[in-house]
Amino acid sequence: MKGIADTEIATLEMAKSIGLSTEEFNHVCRKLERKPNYAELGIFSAMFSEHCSYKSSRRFFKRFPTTGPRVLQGPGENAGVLSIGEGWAVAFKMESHNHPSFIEPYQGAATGVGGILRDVFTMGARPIASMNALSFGAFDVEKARFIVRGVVKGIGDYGNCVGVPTVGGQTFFHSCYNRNPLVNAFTLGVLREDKIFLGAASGIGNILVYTGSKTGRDGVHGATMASKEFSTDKEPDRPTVQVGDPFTEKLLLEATLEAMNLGLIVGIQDMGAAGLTSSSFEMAYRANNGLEVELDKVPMRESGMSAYELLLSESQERMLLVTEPSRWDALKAVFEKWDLHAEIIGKVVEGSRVKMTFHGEQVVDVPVDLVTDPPMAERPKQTPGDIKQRWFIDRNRIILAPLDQKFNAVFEDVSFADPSRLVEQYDSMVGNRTEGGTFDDGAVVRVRDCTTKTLKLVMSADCNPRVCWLSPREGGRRAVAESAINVAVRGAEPIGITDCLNFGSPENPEVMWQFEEAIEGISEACEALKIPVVSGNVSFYNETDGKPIYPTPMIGMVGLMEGEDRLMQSAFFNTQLEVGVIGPLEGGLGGSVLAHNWFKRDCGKPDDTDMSAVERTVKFCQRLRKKRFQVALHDISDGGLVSALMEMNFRAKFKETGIEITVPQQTDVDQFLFGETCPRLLVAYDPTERTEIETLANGAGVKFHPIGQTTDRSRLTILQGGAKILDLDAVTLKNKWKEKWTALFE
Amino acid sequence: MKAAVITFPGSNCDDDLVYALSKVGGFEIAKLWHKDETDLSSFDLVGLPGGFSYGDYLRCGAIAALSPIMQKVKEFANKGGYVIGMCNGFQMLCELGLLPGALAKNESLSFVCRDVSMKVTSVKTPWSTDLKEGETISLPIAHGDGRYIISEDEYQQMLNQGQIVLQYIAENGKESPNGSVHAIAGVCNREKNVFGLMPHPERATDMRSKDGLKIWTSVVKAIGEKSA
Amino acid sequence: MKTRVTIFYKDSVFDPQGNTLANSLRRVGFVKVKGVRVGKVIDVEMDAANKEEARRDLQKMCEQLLANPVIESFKYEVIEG
Amino acid sequence: MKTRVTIFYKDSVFDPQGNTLANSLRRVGFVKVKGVRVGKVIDVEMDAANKEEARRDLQKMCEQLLANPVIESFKYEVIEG
Ligand SMILES: Nc1ncnc2c1ncn2[C@@H]1O[C@H](COP(=O)(O)OP(=O)(O)O)[C@@H](O)[C@H]1O
Ligand SMILES: [Mg+2]
Repeated sequence: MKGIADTEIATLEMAKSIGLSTEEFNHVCRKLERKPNYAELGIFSAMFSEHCSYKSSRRFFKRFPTTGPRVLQGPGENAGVLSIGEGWAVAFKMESHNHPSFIEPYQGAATGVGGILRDVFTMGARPIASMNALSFGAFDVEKARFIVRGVVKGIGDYGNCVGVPTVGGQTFFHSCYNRNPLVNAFTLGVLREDKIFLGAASGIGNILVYTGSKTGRDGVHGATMASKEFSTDKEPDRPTVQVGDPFTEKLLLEATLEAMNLGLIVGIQDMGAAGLTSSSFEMAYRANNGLEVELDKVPMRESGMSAYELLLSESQERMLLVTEPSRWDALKAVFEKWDLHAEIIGKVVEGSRVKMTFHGEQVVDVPVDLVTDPPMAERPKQTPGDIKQRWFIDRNRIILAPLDQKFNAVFEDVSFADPSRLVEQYDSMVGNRTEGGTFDDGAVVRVRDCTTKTLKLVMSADCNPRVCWLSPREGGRRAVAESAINVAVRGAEPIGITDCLNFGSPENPEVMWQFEEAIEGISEACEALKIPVVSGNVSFYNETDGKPIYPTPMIGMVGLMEGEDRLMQSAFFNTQLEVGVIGPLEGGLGGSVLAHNWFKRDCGKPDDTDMSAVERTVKFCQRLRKKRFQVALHDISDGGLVSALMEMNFRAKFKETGIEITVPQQTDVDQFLFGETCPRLLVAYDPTERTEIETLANGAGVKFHPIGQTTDRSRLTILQGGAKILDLDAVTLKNKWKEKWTALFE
Repeated sequence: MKAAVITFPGSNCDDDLVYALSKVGGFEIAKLWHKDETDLSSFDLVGLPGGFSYGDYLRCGAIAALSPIMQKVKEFANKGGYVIGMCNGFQMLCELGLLPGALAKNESLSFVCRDVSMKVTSVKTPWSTDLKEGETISLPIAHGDGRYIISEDEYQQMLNQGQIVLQYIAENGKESPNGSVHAIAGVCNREKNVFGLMPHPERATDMRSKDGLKIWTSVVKAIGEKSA
Repeated sequence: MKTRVTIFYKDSVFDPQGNTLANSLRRVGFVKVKGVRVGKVIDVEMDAANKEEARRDLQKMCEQLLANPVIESFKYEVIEG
Repeated sequence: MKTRVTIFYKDSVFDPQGNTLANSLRRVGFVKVKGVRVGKVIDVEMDAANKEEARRDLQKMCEQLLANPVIESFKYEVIEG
């Protein structure tokens, strides 16, 4: 609100107009033993927002398994940290930038990448790989073009410029995201185990230093906005869009890592959501100290800014750090080398209050924990009344239809497409760490920084929103299972996850039900695989006019492998391979792509993932790699076996590759070809190796059935009882698959 | 042999270049900062790395071309020293005037990163003796502004002088991935001691393709011959 | 008819490119530079019946395609009839 | 002092952005559009003693940094003293 002085005593009306509830306002007044002034009110409004406070979600996080022998830092810091051996560790996290990307796709996505990079390098890690998981509305080229292009270009321009390769991700189209696209960005960095930096303002008498870009009025109240739903009839109050400056980010990255290396930093945190407010209060909170801040010292880009604006600005590429006074000159010199300005804006003091002055007046004086421990919200939950209807699937209408129609229903799905035109806009190789075969299942990045042993990281981001809507618990479970398998098919051991939980409004009891179920599913799956959740993010209020998105608990999985051997890839590597299924021959149609496109709605009850089978499958893949078999491996997920086969075929280097498979006896054709039960894999190998693979499968306790072979006839042929039930030209199919997304970018 | 790799604000392939050179072997590598005004005459090779110097703001490589160290690079090159610029480094060399032509926005208007095939047009340069004329090699590209522009007359002249080192091979019906005149991927100056190219030979020494190595072994040989 | 559209970020929106350029200009000796804003200029050649019509079209083009109203502001003019 | 520099590709250089914009404009109905060229506009705010000095500085800035003579041409003007 313009024209209100920082020191004006706040009223309930003011509080409500910036998003605080009556109870929250009263809580503040009671604890403060007075009414806050306007600047203080801004702090509470931002920090009590869903986005910053996690007030609806925090109590559920207890469910997550967060410990394990590799965990060096679990949830609660800017990023989670896992040990990878040899004294090295990885820090990673995923974060959403959904609302900003809807308002301005390019800048919204770009600043999302900037934010997650800062979260990782503030831990002391050099970012070496990013992924992004994107969910867009129905594929209507004219409407989708603006947003898809903007988002992709925003991610590319930012990540490319900073020089962190984008090596993976997920792209999904569905009408539930028509007005709420999701942009989830993941970054992983490497660091030494004993050089982890935390966001704590430790050491009484230490100085508080501001560096990076100057503060403008951009994004004042961004956090509150991310905690509201959109409505179509009313233009929301839009804060000034934040513009990303990847060049300054790169300077900040280098300067920060250099300063850390020289031992010049005690604690550090980026100014993300709720800017200076959240960074200062959180740093004070983590160290159990107080802070004194002189707001006049904050470098400003615009004139006439108020304390309120300085506190709530979300200008990008800014850092807050704490150091010893004796290090100041050296620290300043490092930042100046990188053309960055650093300024002392305050100091660490005893006690538990943050006090701030502006123009000689005290404008803020509040207890730290009053800001960082906001009242939690108890949200009611309720199972959707129509869940049974959602589970109904009219099998007869599928069974009786001709196979080619069913095939088309799956083939034509827009999410089944060659991602090249999109991913080629990302520099996937900068840093010289990326192995070939990126963008095919898990991405492989070499930890070149470790010279004593060859360590490779494999990453994958996964979530199947259709399954999540039909059964959020299975959705959560399957997101973990699928990402684990994506990592395993490259031969790695899954070691930990980060999550990005995208949901509708927590005030909707059905959304809260989805949320709790999804967390349960994720937790079950992690327990079964013995892997921890080390970081994450929640994005609520992804809904427009009361219509929530499908629950989308995105999982970022990290796997580890050692040694210098041949990589397992998913492409057929010659035309005389045998192909087999690992896992059950049939999969369920509930929540499948076939059901979606056939009935024009998502339906059916997704099969529960057998987590012990997932664990065995992961082991099987690792053994395959250890035995140095040359195989192509690919998981069966969206679109079933047929889609997986085509992908293996289309990714093959040689044009004429074809495939011929036979539906095994007593097997339901639809469930064989289009079922999506997890875990199922395809494996292709030289026929002479069949018995050994069989032995390995038996030993690992996974099922294995040969179903066909690759050919040099460039046809996709499916036989049943000796008769061809489908026989299509693979080159035509491949060209269509390649061209599907082209129009989005022209 | 001594190699200097210069870091500009926003360079992000400087470490990749250091890695590649260490892979090639035999180099003592110094990382220099763009504000250094070190005399370069003790070096055998100077590398201008890829990346986004100054965020690629205004024009790629334009602001970096005004960095203090660039006068030293010019002196070094004018005395016959070997200078290579990859991607952003190539853009800087054109902006500096050490190489002819200029690099403009890709015709597709998109950034493009992938492995591409190119043909070796001239082996009569210190950078390409280990390659075979007409041979096809694969190197990664990753750029948004790689459309090389030069007049037809200059092109002919450069071709005759053996200055056109690499040219993209048509793929998917497109003559080049960026719209370069005559699909040019890399060029030398008239004296051949300065080489600029959009592809990344420093990203092709081990994992993806090893074709980049030959560029480095070529110049190592040239350095050896020069000092012999 | 020759027309020209100029588009800049709105004044309230940070212009990183202009900022970096201003710093660079000062560094290479143009110390009197106080600030720089970088925008786009789009020259549109069209067959309009008259200036009025041209302006009407330009307004629509800017709104629909040329400018992004969330962060940019635009101006247009007919340069030559 | 407010000054403005405009920079375009030379006519001999293909302008893909202008080309794409012209096609898009025609596609969405502005059929009278004959051609589009896209350039950069750089507004430089400076403390020059007078217009003469400003112009001298602008000329130097363009030559040294703002434009690349191989592919671009530039113009500058003092907008407001
Ligand atoms: N869904 C989640 N699962 C696990 N940890 C979470 C989750 N959501 C948030 N966290 C943790 O809570 C902390 C605060 O998260 P967040 O507010 O997103 O960070 P930031 O302040 O950088 O935006 C982080 O350490 C994050 O890892
Ligand atoms: Mg953070």
